[in-house]
Amino acid sequence: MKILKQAKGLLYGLLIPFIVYIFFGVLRPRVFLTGGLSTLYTILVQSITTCILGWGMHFSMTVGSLDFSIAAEMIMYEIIATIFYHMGGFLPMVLGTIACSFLFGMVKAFVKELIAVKSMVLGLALTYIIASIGEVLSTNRNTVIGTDATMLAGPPFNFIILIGTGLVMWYLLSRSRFGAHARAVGGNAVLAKSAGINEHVIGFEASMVGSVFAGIAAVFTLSRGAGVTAQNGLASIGSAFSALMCVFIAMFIGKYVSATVGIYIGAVTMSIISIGLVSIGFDSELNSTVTSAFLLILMTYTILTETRLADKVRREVAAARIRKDSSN
Amino acid sequence: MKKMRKVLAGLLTGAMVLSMAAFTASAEDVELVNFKMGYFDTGSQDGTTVPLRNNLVAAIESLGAEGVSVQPAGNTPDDYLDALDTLISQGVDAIALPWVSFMFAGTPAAVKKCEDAGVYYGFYWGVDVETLGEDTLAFCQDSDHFMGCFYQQENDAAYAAMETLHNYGCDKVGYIGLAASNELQENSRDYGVLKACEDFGMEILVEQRDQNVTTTAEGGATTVENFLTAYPEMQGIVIAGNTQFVMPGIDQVITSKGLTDFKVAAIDFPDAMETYAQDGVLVYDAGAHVTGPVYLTILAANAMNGTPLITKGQSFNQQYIKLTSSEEIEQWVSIADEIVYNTDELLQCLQVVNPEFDVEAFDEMVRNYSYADIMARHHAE
Amino acid sequence: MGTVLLKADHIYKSFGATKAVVDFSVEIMSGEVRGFIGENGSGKSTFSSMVAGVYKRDDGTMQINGREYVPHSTVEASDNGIALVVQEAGVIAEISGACNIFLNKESRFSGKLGIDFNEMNKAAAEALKKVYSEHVDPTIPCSMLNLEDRKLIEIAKAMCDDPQLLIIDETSNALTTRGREILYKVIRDVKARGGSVLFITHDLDELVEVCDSVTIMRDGHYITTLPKEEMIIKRMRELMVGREMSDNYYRADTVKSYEEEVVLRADHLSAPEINDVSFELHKGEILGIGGLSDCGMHDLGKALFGAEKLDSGSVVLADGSHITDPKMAVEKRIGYMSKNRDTEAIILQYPIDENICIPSLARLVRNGIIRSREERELSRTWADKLSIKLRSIHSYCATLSGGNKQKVVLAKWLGNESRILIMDCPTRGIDIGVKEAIYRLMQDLKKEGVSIVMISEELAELIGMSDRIMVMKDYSISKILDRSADLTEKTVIEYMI
Amino acid sequence: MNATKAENGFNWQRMVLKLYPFFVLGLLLIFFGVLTKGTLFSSRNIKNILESSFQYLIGCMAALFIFAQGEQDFSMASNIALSAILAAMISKTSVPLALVVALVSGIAVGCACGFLYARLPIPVFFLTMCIANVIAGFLGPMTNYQSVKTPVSMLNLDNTNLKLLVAVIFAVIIYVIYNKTTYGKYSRAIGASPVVARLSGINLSRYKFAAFVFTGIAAGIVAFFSICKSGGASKATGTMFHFNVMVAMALGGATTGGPKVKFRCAVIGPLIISVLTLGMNLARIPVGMQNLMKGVLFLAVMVLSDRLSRFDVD
Repeated sequence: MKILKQAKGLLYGLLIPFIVYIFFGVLRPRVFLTGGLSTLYTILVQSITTCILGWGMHFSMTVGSLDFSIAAEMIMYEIIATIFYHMGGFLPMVLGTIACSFLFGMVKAFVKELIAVKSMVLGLALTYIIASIGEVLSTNRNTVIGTDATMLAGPPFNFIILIGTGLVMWYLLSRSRFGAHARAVGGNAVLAKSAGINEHVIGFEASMVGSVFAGIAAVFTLSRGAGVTAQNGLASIGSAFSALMCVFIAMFIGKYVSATVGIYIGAVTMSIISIGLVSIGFDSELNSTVTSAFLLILMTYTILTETRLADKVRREVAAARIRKDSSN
Repeated sequence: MKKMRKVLAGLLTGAMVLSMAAFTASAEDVELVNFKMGYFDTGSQDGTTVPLRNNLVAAIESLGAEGVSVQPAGNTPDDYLDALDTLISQGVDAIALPWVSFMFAGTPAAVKKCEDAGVYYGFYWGVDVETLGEDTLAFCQDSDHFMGCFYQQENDAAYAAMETLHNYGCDKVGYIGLAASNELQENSRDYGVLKACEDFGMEILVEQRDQNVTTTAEGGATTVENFLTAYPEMQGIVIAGNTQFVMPGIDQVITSKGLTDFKVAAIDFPDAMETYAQDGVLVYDAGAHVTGPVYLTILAANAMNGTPLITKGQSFNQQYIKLTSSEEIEQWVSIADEIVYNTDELLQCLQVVNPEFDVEAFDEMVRNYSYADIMARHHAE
Repeated sequence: MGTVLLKADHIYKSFGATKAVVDFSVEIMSGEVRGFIGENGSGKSTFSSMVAGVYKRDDGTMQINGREYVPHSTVEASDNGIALVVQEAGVIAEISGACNIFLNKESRFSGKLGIDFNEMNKAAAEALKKVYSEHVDPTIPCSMLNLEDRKLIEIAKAMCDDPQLLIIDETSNALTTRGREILYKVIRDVKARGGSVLFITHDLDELVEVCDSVTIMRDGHYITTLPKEEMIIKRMRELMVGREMSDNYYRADTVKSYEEEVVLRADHLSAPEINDVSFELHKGEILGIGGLSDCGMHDLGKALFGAEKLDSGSVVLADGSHITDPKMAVEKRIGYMSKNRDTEAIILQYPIDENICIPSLARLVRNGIIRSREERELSRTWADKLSIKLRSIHSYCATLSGGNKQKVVLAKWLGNESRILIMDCPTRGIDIGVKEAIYRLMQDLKKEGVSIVMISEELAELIGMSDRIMVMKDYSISKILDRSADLTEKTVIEYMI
Repeated sequence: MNATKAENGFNWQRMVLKLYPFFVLGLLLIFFGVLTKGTLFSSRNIKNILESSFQYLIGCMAALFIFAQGEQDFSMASNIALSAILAAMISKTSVPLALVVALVSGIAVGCACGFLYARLPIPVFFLTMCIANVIAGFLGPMTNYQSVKTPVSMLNLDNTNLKLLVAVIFAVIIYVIYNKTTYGKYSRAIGASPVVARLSGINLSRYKFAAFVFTGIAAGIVAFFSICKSGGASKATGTMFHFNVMVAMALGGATTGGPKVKFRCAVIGPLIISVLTLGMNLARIPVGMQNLMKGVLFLAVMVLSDRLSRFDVD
C-alpha cells in the first residue's frame, strides 16, 4: 500500500516539470518531442550540479540559517581539484577534493556555530573570504584539467554521482537521526532542547553536509567544464540563488514527494525552462524571471490555503466544546 | 607562401630596430623621469588578463615608472569611476583605461575626470578615436593629455574567424559573446560576424550573451549542450568574448560527443589552447592583444620625459595574433608566457634615449606586433 | 497501599521575588492517583515541573523508590520512569506525530539501513492505540491536527515507555469529552499497572471521579491531603481558598457603585470562542468577568478591543462608533492589558520609555514631529507615579521583575489617558506588594470615572474588586452577580463549573 | 521617586555601546591613515570617500525602516536599474523631468513591493527577491541589451559637493522621520514585536507599506545620480546594491530588527566600507588579499556588534 501512495505522490510531483516540458514541446516540437530523448538526457545531466547544491543547502535552511556561501565554496573546491589533478591525476583529484571539503567544512561549520549570528550577512562575509581564498589558490596556476580526468561528466558516471549523492541525501533526510533532529530544531528549538537535542551540534552537522555536497558538486562541475576560474567578491551568488529556487520548488511539492526527489525535480524544471528559452531564441537570463514569477504564485497559494486550514481547525474544536457541554 | 612573407617581414623590421639601437647613446647615461602609471586590476586569473598584467608590470619597470593599481569594488560603470577617482587621488601621471569596462556607460565621464585631473590617459581594448562618440570627443578631441585609442580590427578578426569556419564547411553556427555594445559600430566583432554571414551565406542560429552563464567553464558546457539540443543542425560556434571562461567546457562537450567536424573559432586566447587545437575543435583564434597598456606606458614615458610622440590623441591599430592552424597555435603557446618587449627594446622607444624614434616608428612597431616579430626580436639566433 | 514511590522533603523554589514553593513535603505511594489542587499561583505546577526535570529545585530532597533523584532534563526524568504532560503546547507542529513521540529516541528503530521510520510510525500507532487514540494519524505533521489530537500525541509520548509516575498538569481543559474519557482510561491503566499518577486540575468533579486522594496547596505551602472518603467538593473549596480575607486587600465598600451612563455596549457578540454575548459597561464601573480559563472570557476581552475578528455582533461606544480594530480602540481611549504579558502586552527587548509611549505617540505629534522632551516627560511622570523600580528609563523591560513589568503596561495605557481599561488577569504571577498597589490604583481610577473590565481566574479578586461579576461558561454568560457583602466564592463557582 | 537617580549610574556603559560603530570607523581611519602615511586624509581622498559612499548612504538611510522592522528588501537593485533606464530615456528631452521619472518609477516599484508585503503573508526576502528577478527579466529586452545614453551636460551634475548637499538634506529628513515621527518609532516596535505593536494600536500594513516607499525614493535618487555620474544606464546599473546595503548596515551595528537599528548605523556603515575599500587600494594591498580582509573584517564587526548588543542596556 505504501508503495502505491509514494508512486501516486511521485506522479503529482512530476506534474510541474511535465507541464513545463509540454509547454516548450508545443513551441519547439522538433527539440522536445521528436528529438526528445537527447534533450531529456541533456536536461537530466545539466540539473545535477544545481540539484547537489540544493541538497547541500536543504539542511542548513531547515535549521533556519540561510547560507549563500556554498556556491563560492564549490568554486574553491574546483580550484583545489585542479591542483590535485596536476599533482597526481584523476584519483587524487576526486579523493583529495572530497577530503578537503570535509576539512574545510569542519572549520567553516565551527566558525559558523561559534559566531552563532542568525543572519544572511554571515553567509555574505563567508562568501567574500572563501572567494578570495579561491583567488589566492588559483594565482598563476593552470586551472584546467585534461580529458583523462573528465570521465565523471559522461555516462554512466554522471548518473552514478547523482544517484550516489541522492542515496546519501535520502539516508540523511529520511533514515537518519540527524535528519529528524534537524527538522525538530527547525520547528521549535526550545522544545527540541528540552528533549535533549543540542542545537549547535545539529547546526554544525547541517553546515558539514553542505560543505561535503559542495565538494561533490565541485568534482562533477569540474569534470563537465574541464576548467575553472576564480570569481571574486559576491560574483558566485548567482548559482546559490538557482539552488535556492530548487529548494523552494521542493517545498511546494513536499506534500507529494520527499525533499530528496523534490529538489531534483526542481532542478530539472529549471533546466527545462533554460533549454526551452534558448530553443525559442530568448535570453536565458529570463530563466530566473520565469521561475521567480512561478514561485511567487505557488507560495501565495500554499500560504493562503494553510491559514484557512488553521482557522477551520480552531472553529471545529470550539464547536465540539459547545456540543459536549450542552449534552451533559 | 603567405607564411613565408610574414616571416620575412618580421626579420626586416627586427633588423631595422636593432640597427637603430647601434647609433644611439646607450641607455645608462640618460636620467629617466620617474612617473606613476595607473591601471585597473580586478585580480582575475583568466588566460587573457594574466599576460596583460605581466606585460604591463614589466614595461612599467623597464621605463623607470612606478605602477599604481586599483581594484574596482564591483563591475558596474560607477565602481570603475570610483576606482578612477582613487587612481587620480594617488597622484598618478598617466592612466591606462579599459574601454570595455566603460563601454556601457561612463566613457565621457571617465575622460572628463582625467582631463580635469590633468593626467595622461588613453584607451586600450577599445575602438578608434572617431567611434568614441562626440560626447567623449568634446572633452578629449584637442587635448594634449589624451594619448589616443589602441584598437584592434575587431571586425577583421571576427570576419577571419567566420571565414575559417566557412572553409571547414561549417555554415550554420552558434554565437557566444558579450552583451551587445551600443549601435552596431563598423569596427566591432558583431559587425564582422554579420558581414561574413552575408559574404559566405552563413547563418547565426542562436546567440548566448547571458554573463551569468558565459563566465564559467560549466556554463560553456551547458551552452553548447543547449545549442546542440535546440539546433541539431548546428555545425560550429563562433565565440566573440569570454573565450577564456567557456572554452574548456565547450571542448569537453564536443570531444565527448565525438563531433569531429564541429569547429569552433574564437577571439581572445584561453589557457591550454594547444589541447583544444589538437582535439581538432579550435580551428582559429585571434588574441594576445595584451600590449595595449604597454604602448600607453611608452607614450606616457615619452610625454613625461619631455619628448611627447604625439600632440593630439590618435588611433593606433593594434594587431591580433591570428592563429589559423594547430601548428601555429602550438608555436604561439611555446612563447605565450614571454614578455613581448624586453627592457632594451622599450628604452629604444624613448626619444630621450633614441632620438630617431618618432610616432611613425611607434606606429610601425604597433602594426608589426606578430608572432614573427617576436621570434625575430627574441629568438633570432 | 504499596511502597512509597515519590518522597519529597522541604522543597523550596522561587522565581525572583515570587516564592512559588515554600517548605513543601509530600509522599506519593505506588499504585495511587493523587490529585493536586490550589488556586493559580499556588505552586502546584511549579512542584510538578520540578519532579519532571523542567525546573531545578532551590532546596530540599527528592527520592524515587528510596533512591536519591536529581533530574536535570525531561529526558533524565523519563529515564527514571517519570513523564509529564504540560498545559501549553508540548508538540513540535512541523514534524509528524511519530517523530514527536520518539523525539531523541529515534535510535531505538535503527535497522540495517539507518532508522526505519515505518517501524517508528507503527510503534507510534501502537503507542496511540495504547492510549485509546487510534483515530490520530501519527504520520502527518502535527500542524494538520487539531488541539485535542496534539494533546493525545503528548499523552501517547508520555505513556509509550510505561512510566512509573505520570504527571498530568491541567491538560483536561484542552480536551473535549472524548479526550477526557481517554485520559481517565489511561489513568486507570497506569494505576492497574502499579504506577502512580499526579493529576492537577481545576475541575473538582473530575477530581473526585478519578483520584484516590488529593493534596491541597495554597500560596506555595502544603495545606493537607484528603483521602477518598473525605474528598467533598464543598470542603475542598474551603481549604483551597480558605485564607483569611485581609480586609484592606480589596475594596472596603460592599455595594456596587457606578454611574448610569453606558460607556460601552457589547451587542450579541459571536466568534469561534464567543457565543452570543451581550452586556453593558457603565462609567466608573469595575465589571468583573470570571470563569474557567477556557470559557471564552479571554477571547471576549480581545474582541472588545477589536483584536479578535467577530463573526457577528458589534462593540458599540457611547458616541455610537463600532470598534473594529485595535488602532481605533486606542484612538477611542481604550486600553487592553493582555493575559500573556511578555508576548502580547509589553516588548521585552525594548526600552521602558518607548514601551510606555507607543500608544500615545499618535497623540504627541505636533505638526508631524514628536518632541523627545514630551516623550521623556510622559514616560518619566508615569514611571514615577506608579513607582516602577528601574535602573534607567532607557533600559530594556526584560531587566524588570514581573510586578514592574505590569506597572509598565499600566503606565502605557494610563499614559494614553484611557477611559476604558480591559484588564486580562491583571495580577497573574505578581507578588502581593504590587498586587495591592494595582488594586488601590483600580479604585482611584474608578473614582476618576474610568471604566474597567477585569477578566480574572482568581475568585477572591473578582469578589473583592468588581461592582458586578459576569460569570461565563462555555463561551456564553451564565450569570451576572451584583457586588454584596455576603457574596462568597462558593456561589460564584456554582455558575462557573 | 528613584527613577532619575539610578539613571546616571549607567551613562558610561551606555555611552560605550552607543558609540561603538564610531570606534570601528575611527580605528579604520587611524590604521589606514598610518599605513598610507596620511595620504588617506588628503582633501581629494576625503572627496573620494564621500563620492563612493554616496549611493550607499542614501540606500542605507532609506532602508532603516525596513531593517527596523527586521526585514530585507532585495528589490532595490532592480528598482535602481529600472528607474535609471527610464530616467536615461527621458533625460534626452529634459533633465529635471528625468529626476521626476526616476523618483516616480522608484516609488512605484516600492509601492508595489509594499502593497504585496502588507497583504501577502510571504517572508519578505523571498517576495522581494522574486520581484527583483521579474523586473530584471524585462530590463534586457526593454533596452535590447544595450545602454541608454544621457546627454553629456548631465555630467556636471555629478560633482561631489552637490551630492554631499543632497546626502545631508536627505540625512536630516530621514533623521527627523526616523527619530522624531511615528514612522521610525513604529517600525522599531514592529521589528521588536509585531504582536505587541498591533495590540498597541499600530496599523501594521500602513507602516510596512511606508517602509517600501522610503526605499523606492532612495532607489529613484540613486538611479538619477548614477546616470549623471556614468552618463548612461543599463541592466548592470545597481547590481549587488542590496547586498552592499545589508553588509553596510551590519557593519553599522544593525544585524537584527528592533531598537538596535539606529540612524547612525546607516551613516557609519557605508563610510566604513568606503574607507576600507579606498584605504586598501591606497595602501596597495595586493588585490587577492583585499577581499579576504573585507570578509574577515565583516565577520569581526558582526560578532562584535552581536555580542555587545546582548548586554546592551540601551
